Amino acid sequence: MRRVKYFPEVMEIEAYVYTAGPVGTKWLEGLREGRLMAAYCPRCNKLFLPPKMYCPYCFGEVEELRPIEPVGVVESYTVIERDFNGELLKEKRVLAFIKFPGVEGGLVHFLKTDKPRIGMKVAPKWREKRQGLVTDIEYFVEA
Amino acid sequence: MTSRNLNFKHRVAVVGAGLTLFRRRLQETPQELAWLAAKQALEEAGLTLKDIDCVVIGSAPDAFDGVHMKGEYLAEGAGGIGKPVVRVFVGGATGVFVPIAAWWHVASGLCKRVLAVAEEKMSHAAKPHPQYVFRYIWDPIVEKPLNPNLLWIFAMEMHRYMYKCGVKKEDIALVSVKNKRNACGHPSAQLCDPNIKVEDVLNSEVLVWPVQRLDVSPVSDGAAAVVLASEEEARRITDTPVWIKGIGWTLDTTHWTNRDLAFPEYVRRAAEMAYRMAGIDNPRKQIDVAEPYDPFDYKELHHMEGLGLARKCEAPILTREGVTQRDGDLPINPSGGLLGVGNPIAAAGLMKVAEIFWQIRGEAGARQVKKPVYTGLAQAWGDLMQAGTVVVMGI
Amino acid sequence: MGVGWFGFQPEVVDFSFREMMFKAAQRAYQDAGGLDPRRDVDAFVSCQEDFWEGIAISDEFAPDPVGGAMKSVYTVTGDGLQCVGQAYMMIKSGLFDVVVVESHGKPSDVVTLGDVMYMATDPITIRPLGIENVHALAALEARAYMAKFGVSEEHLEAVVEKAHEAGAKNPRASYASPGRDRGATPVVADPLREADIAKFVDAAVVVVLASERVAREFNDAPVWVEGVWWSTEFSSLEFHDWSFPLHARMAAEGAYAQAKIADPAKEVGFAEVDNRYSFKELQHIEALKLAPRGLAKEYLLDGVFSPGGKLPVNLSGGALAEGVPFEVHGLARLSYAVGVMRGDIRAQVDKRDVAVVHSWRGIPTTTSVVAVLRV
Amino acid sequence: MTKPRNPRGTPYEEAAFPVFEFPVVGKARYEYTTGQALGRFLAGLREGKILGTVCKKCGRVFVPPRIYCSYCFREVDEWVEASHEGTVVTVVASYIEATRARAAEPKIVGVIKLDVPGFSFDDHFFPGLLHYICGASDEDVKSMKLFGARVRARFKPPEERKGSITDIECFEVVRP
Repeated sequence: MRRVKYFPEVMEIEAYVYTAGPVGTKWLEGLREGRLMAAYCPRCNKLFLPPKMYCPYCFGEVEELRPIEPVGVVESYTVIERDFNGELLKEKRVLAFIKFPGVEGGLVHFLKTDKPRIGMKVAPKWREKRQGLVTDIEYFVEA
Repeated sequence: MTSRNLNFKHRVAVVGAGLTLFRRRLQETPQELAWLAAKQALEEAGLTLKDIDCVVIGSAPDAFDGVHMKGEYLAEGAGGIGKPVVRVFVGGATGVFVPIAAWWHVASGLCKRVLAVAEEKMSHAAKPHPQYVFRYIWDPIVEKPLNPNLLWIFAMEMHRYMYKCGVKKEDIALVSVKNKRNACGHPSAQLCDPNIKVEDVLNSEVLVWPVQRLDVSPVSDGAAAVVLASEEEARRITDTPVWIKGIGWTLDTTHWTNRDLAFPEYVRRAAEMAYRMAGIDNPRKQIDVAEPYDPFDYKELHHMEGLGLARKCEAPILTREGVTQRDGDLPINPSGGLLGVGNPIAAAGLMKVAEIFWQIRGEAGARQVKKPVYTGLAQAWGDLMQAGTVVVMGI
Repeated sequence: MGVGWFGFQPEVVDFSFREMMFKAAQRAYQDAGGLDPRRDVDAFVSCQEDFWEGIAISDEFAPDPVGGAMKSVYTVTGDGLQCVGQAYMMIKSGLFDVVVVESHGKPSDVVTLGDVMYMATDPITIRPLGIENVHALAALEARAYMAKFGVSEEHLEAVVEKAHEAGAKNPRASYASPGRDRGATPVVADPLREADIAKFVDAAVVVVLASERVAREFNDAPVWVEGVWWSTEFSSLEFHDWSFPLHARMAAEGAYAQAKIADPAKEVGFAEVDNRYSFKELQHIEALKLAPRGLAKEYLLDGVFSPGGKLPVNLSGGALAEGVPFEVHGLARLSYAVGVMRGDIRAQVDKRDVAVVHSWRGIPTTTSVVAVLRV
Repeated sequence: MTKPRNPRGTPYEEAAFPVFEFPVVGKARYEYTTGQALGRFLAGLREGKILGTVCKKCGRVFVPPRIYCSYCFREVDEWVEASHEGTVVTVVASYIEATRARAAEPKIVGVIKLDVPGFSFDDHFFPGLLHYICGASDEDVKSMKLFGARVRARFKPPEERKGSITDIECFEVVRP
């Protein structure tokens, strides 16, 4: 009698629906309008990204978002050549962590450039059709 | 564990508790729900996050919130920023396990003030329905291919209990009625119904006989938090600390199709452990108020018997006689329980601990039980009907 | 008091995860001096994550294979060393004498591992980007660290080379291939090449911890946990320090304080640290204060961390040679260190009495655990 | 003063604001290693047998089988073939699907305590399986008539079996 060695299964539902919370929702609405904002904590007098309804530095409540200059600085980047399974990507993709002057935190996003470098100034390339997601910014380009 | 040294280094107290609303859908992110509860607990204790040494998180399956490594994700909202954070997990029993784990954080002397937070956001698993997620709790090889619904196992346990004890659905429905009415005094409650009657439960949609819709607690989003402190710290923080007197938990075998479901032996063992530590030998007399886990109405009865608050098959009788009402001799689930306040899984368990805390401090307002409260108990249950967690608290 | 392991093969075909747990537990109880878990153990802790298992509420399956049915068993969703931390507290509380720590991982059962790992990222700020390879997030850390501290690919090469050399002497290091040429492996997400990224492995490890009183009853040569601490920096990667693992530093400071170690670089004999990415070994060496910040690269080239060096790091080869068995990783580091300290494993190290072990939970977490062991 | 004071949260019914919908179809796929015990159990089903393991120390029989005794913490001693017949220990009637949608017809499911020649079992520990019960109605569930009923496994024809618990179609009532 040969043992049955494997049993296939999927752990899935159709879809998760995530909400962004009161502050995050306002932030996403800003993106939809093509505006980049950061959360503002009045106690710490700090702006931070990504926004949350609490301040990660003093744990107090955060309600306000303030527009920021949409020009960031590349703090680190990588050129992705292969996917998780080791297959070559059709097109190399540049992923970066982008900081904004005077703002704590930052954004992880794609860059469109052949010559990424740390310290490079970048600005968002907005999509025509926006729906209130971080991908309303298609990628960042050199500013 | 009879030979154990029960003179612990540090007595442990609860000094603050906080809750969010419990609702079918909340807009806040899981991190933000955890923050809302944590913030309220800290404020009640008069502390800030700086005062907290360690954080303990409790949350049930990652598959609800839809975040893998949910403990890592929640840490920030739960106050785990540059701090030791651990997430403990015993399925549905997690909520009451959170203060158990927090207890040894303090009792070991390694942490002085601990923030314990439980969160669940079931609404994320929106399509097709959060209940679908429960499909993945079954044995993936010998059970899941039968395409089960979670309610099956509970219906099987309920039916076995009814069969062995000769309990009628009418008697079980009384629990649902009591808890949904009790919930009207709870500011977080999702399902308060001051006018609900036994007939409403008996006429509600039949899901998996003998379980009908009003026999079951709802799908909920929510969070809860408590602050624990060592004796020295607790005395500094408040004049009315509530002591954790006993902790206990047990996991029965995974193979639930191999054992009798009529009596929750695992709850009995868990309770024995907690009672031994708390010096309780007659729980029916020594426990003034209890919050046994009630995701289903029969479960309250089942757990009362497991906890030794009623003899086997006696809980339905006590319920019928009104003993378990808020003004009764043994108030059970004065908060409104999961059936009334809602069931964001881990958060619901910790809500019960918060309720006992407030009952002992006399701060439950409209929900305050009539008899004086010196000692209370919270209990939760989970996994494949195999986990029991118990905390005994007192002044 | 006792350690047992099973697996450490890229794919354990013949045994289910439960059977692997059982086998590891049997060995651990034997190793602890013939412990009967049904009688002698007060509590059991299992370290695992639902999505690794493909089972929601996977702690359901924890009790039976380790002898814990109808006993006090629970799960920590964390690295195995975090379970050791919990067991340490439980024993210190005075309520428990013997606590068993278990962790198992069966990555070979997960068909869509990359997708599962990606599900740990933030659903609002990162998930919608659809990043093709989660290792890219580690690559961001790698570049930030390398740029800040002047670490070059030559240093990463040295880490990889050392791991495979050391791993060649470790029978459970399935991936050890001495002489592996890092430069010949393809770039995955620069600066990380294939050889910089540890592969996954199936394994189970069970560790028995006991209070001093009981440990001496069962075992004449126990290894003592002198300190264990863990720390989470931020949940959101955006807030954390991309260039240095502060979480590992905080965890190390806590563990050293408990163990009363003032100068780790002098007092620690050898270390087993997380190197699931080559650059992480250097970072973690510095975070654990075994080298000043930014200098691990030089010490490395000087041979300080090599087998037979002044302060050998990852005599086992670490995750690069053994693979990452999910949350078992920390216990893999611990069990190897215990083997070396007891002399069961012959390794090139002079000072075997004090060891430090470390684990990180991998991308996208900012959680580390550090334990100090002494004989 | 009623605690909790002003618990917070922002309830909503329909998401009318930006949300992120993340399809998870196919994203978490697994190939479970069945292992020694269940591997052989499934192979047995394919051949029309219900197999279990025996711990001689305590005399327990495990169906579904495992290679260890959950109670004595030792390896089991031998394999045993359970009878196709057993007794219903608990039973329910499901009117809903796993998705929570209403089912077209109620499904009867229960736990079956299996007979194993040469062994006898009490109510506290027994070899048992979860499965469908056929040849009974939801009324038989409600009247509790099915408790204690004798049932027999109805296997699929050999060519349709694939080494799964579903190789048994259901347990058919043979004597109420």
